[in-house]
Amino acid sequence: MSTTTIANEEQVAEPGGFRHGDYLTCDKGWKSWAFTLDHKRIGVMYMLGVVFSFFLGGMFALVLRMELFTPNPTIIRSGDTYNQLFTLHGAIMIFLVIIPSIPAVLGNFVLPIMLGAKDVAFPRINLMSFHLYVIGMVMLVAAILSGGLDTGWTFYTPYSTVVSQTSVVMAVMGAFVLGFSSIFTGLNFVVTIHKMRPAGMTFFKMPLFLWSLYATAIIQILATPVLGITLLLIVVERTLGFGIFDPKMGGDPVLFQHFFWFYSHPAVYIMILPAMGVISELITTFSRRRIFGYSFIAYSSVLIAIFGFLVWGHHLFTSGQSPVATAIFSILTFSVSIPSAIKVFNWMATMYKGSISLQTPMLYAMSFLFLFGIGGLTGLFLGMLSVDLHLHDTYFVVAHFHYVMMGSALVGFFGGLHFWWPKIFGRMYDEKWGRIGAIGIFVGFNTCFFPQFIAGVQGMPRRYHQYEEIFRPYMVISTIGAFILGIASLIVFVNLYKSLKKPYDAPPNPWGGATLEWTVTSPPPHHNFDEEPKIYDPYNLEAVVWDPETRSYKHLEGQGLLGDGEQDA
Amino acid sequence: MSDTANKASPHGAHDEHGDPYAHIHVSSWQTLVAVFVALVLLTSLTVYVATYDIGRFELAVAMGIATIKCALVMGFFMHLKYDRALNRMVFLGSILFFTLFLGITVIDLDSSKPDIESYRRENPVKTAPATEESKPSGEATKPGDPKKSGEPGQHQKQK
Amino acid sequence: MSAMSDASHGAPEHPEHDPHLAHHFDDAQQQFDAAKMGMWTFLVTEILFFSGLFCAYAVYRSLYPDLFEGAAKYLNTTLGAINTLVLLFSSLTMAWAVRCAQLEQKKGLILTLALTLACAFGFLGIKYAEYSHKFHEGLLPGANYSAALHQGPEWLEEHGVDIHSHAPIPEAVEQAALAKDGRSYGLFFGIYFAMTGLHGIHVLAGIAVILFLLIRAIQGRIKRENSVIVDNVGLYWHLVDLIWIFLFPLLYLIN
Amino acid sequence: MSMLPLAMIQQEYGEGKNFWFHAQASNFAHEYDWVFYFVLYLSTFFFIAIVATMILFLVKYRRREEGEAAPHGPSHNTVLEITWTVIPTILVGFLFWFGFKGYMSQRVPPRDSYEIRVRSQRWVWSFESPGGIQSDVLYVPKGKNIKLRMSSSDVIHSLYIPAFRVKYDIVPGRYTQVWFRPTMKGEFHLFCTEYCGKDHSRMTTKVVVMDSFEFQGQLDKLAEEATSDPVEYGAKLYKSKGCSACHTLDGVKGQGPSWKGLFGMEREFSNAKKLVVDEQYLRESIIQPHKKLVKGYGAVMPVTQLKDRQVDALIEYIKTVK
Repeated sequence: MSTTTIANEEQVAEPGGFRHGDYLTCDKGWKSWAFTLDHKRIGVMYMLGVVFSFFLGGMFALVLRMELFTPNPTIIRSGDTYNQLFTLHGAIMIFLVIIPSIPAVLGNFVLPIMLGAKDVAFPRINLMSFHLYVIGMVMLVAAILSGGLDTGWTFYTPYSTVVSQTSVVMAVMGAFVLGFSSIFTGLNFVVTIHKMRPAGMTFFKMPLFLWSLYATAIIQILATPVLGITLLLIVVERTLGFGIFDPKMGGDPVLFQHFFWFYSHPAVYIMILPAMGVISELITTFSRRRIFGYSFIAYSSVLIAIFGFLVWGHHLFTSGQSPVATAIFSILTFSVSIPSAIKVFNWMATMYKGSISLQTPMLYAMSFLFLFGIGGLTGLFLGMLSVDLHLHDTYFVVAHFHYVMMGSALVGFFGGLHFWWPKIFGRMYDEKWGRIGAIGIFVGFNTCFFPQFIAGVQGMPRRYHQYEEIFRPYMVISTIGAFILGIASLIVFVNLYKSLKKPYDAPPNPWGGATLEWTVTSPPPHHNFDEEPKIYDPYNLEAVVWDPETRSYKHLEGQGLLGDGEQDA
Repeated sequence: MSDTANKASPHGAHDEHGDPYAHIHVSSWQTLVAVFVALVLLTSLTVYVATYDIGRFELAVAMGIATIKCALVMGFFMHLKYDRALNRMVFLGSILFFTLFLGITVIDLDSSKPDIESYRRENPVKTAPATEESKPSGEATKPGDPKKSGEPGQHQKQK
Repeated sequence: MSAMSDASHGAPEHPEHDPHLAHHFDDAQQQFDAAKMGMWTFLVTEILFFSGLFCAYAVYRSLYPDLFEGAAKYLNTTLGAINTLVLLFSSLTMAWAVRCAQLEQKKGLILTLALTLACAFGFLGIKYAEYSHKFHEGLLPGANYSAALHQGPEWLEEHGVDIHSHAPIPEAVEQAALAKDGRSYGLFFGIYFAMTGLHGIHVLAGIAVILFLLIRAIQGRIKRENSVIVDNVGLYWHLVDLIWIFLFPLLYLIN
Repeated sequence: MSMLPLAMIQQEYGEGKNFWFHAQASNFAHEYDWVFYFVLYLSTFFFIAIVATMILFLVKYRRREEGEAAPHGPSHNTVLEITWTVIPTILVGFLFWFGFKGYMSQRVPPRDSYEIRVRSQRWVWSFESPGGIQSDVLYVPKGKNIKLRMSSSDVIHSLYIPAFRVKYDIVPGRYTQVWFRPTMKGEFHLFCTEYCGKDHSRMTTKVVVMDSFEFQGQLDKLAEEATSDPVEYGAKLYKSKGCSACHTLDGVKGQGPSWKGLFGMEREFSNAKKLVVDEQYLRESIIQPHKKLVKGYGAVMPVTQLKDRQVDALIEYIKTVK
């Protein structure tokens, strides 16, 4: 495998119509991006969409936090405006940022290369998935411009169907389209992982990131359609008055909640599972140790995916769900905590006796362990039936899911982004500012959300525009934290953006990863591999050694190969 | 029932002739027609059974027949009988999650029945909800029913 | 995992010039397997898409059995049964079309696809008749359930509804169109229109893809090598049929 | 309902209040807090253990030189894996049991409970004692089992009394219930915790716990109030029944038309018909708000559960708004 650090600049036309060179420069013009079938380019475009949406949703969050600095209305005068802002913050962050973040951005980019395949199984469907994402994003933004949305991202009926005066139909159709985008990504990943693995790359030799993407894809395929039908029913209720969830017609709002959470609880695992996969890669690479308990981590991903389907009812503990169902869901909810704990313990064990380097991605990984620890353990409170009766729909819940969804999933995404950034763009970012950004996010995040746990236990309900004086101290600290978080995010992305100004300077393997994407050039060639890839053991880090000459790691000749290749070596 | 109408083997590795499309399975037309006849007969049966009042087994019988029809279509028309085990698993998996979703939801709402029924009993609706508003004629503003509107609560009767 | 065996073949000398093989696949079998698995996975999403409606149906039928019994009387069982047979026949022709495509019988393929298409239109035609009848009677979903029958004989006469052609007898109309507690049948018709409407949209989509196949078949562009498209469209069409197999007894055959 | 007079509620944060919790003002509070602390200490223990191990490893096994060779170490240990699977499983089993027990005791009200009917609509609470006396503040006698039978006429609301540690959603189309036994005299917050629209955060009121003698006196006072001057009563209802959220008194257009000078005014409806506002029309609009919609307004007004006398009082009051 070539170890050139600078990619081919001259472009030589090939008989097949493809030009030589890396995937960034092989073709020019906006059409070569907008209609590309290359999974890497699709991943990069997804990244732009996700980062744009992250800042959009983040702006809404900062305005909200500013309003909550004082108990009574200040900058947002009307309750309606406040409601629209928190709804849009939630809807954008969930549908446009966290759900596509890791699978569609990092997964799309890395999955085929890690697997040793030339592309995903259905490149056209992959492109369509991205186009649907753009359409969905446009529709959501159109909904914001044409009357907003004030239903909460949960769209609870009958509020969303009979009462709300905002453009619910447009927003719901946007989310519907985004759902299809997510389904197509998942479908592609499942088929790719099943059918495109080269010789030697068996299921149990796959990198754990792929296992987690596989588990995620299963959820995307099985759960998202249910969201689709739920949203369609909202549309027909609003436009044609179907009445399936309208109590006046005999419909039942609790049924809607079952529908909604049958998707939206597993959706939490769509967000967190890929992040866990990223963390597995980060910890093993930066500890330079074979991952501890590979099969336990792999199985725990699949277990989480499956158990994740059985726990949706814990969002309904206080919603009029019957005690029978409530008890079942409580038991099952606790069962999800076991595989999560297994993962955490195995990550710790991987660090044991390692050679740990606290570079930026590893800082994010450690940050993940800390935040996921809090997010996961506070889940125990909410899973306990009696405790949940008091905490449900308070700021405790707000803090809990931010710890899991932002603190864990997004920090996982940031970690992954920094990890694969040199691979994606062929440039190294500034390490010092990278670390400052990571620490800033950690500090800002905890300052913002930890006080909310206390406010919640004290009884502050969520989605409150104005609140009682006693909650003021917590809200003030929280707002300060939100701004630290905002500034830190800005630092992170400015730092990453600045690296793009430089010429290519990233070696193929700057961190010492043993998975296949580190064996190709940075950025990778157009077809991922210039020749038939050699399939390496993703966790045999002893076969990867530092080469001071190229300031890069490389596989020792013929070592750490898998399957058929092993006999050749 | 081996219906391979040409030399292709059901599935698996390339055969000796090196035909790269040897994995394609072809069903015989006799099988297809036989399945169709069975489906028509089962449809008649389910319509016939429905004309009798068999009480609580009605749904079970209808669903039983539908499931058999479903199995026939899947097995032969959709070639699932000859397809890879993986595709069978994919399909069965979807049925499993379908059942979970439906099962738990029904269990829950079924046990909420008393709360819903007592509410409906104590808050009956006097007229069909839409009649006041979506009557095509403009009767709504006709000052002909003053007493009616004086009654407390058209939708929510006072206890 | 059967998938492992096919992946392990590797492809050192795959045929370079097979025009039906995409560049990122090793061989025809891998491409075929991927396409089939992709389609099956897509069908899974379809099944779960419909599962919501089945779930709503099950919940409300168990909550309000009388409402379902009363309302289902307004559906025409004969038309439902005929439509079932039409769809079953179209499934047969579709399955046959797959066989023709695999054996490269061009004429047979065109004929069977055309027959399938005709059945699909027939199904929608009958559905149209059923729908317009219901619109006319005011048997509409949810809040729009104006239940023309409920309006009493004068109203019906005024709007030119021939009450004698429909099931309920005139003196009982007031009660007939409402459930025991005075609530309307709107909920049932909400579910009815949601289920059959969504199914109808799938039939429309089916028509589009079968039409596409038919054009390709006439152009002679369907070969054994790419017959997997016909196979996959067939799988979709059979799923549409399967859903109807369940919808028919659930909606039309309630006693 | 505007913000509550906060000074009156300070008492809640006196006795029994600490860093985490409010006063323990109901029979559930004591046991609830015990369970909460149990999980809190358990989680804190595990959290500290994990973070301490993490920091220890980060320091002890830090990379000492660039390009260090990958160290060799264990990559699996089944005994260890089973240990850290089984121990958490047992622990969460206990947690489930504690939670389930507490939950069941909250869900099943004792037979001798004093039943108060709770009606909720955007964005007001209405409480009705068995004798039919209504109030917008929840008055309850100390030491008695109270059962709230709740319903909603528009969207989902949720009744939450932090000091009692009780909460339950109020779902339109069915009854839901909560029960508790107040153990401390005083005034406590009552929040709506299910998002219900514009004034969700103002859908708050208070619970007043009195001893049974005072409680009886309060009921008598409320009964008397209801039979006083209708205009005064109407003005009170205007605030307490939530009319004020949409209808202003100063001519400014809200979600509904202003009441200023309404009586005797000519209105144009969405179907282009016109009518002069009289008592007949007002009564109809209050009871069936969607029957005639004034041009330019949506069908947003909730159907209320007012009694005849209350409707009369409101009409009398509207007549006086000039």
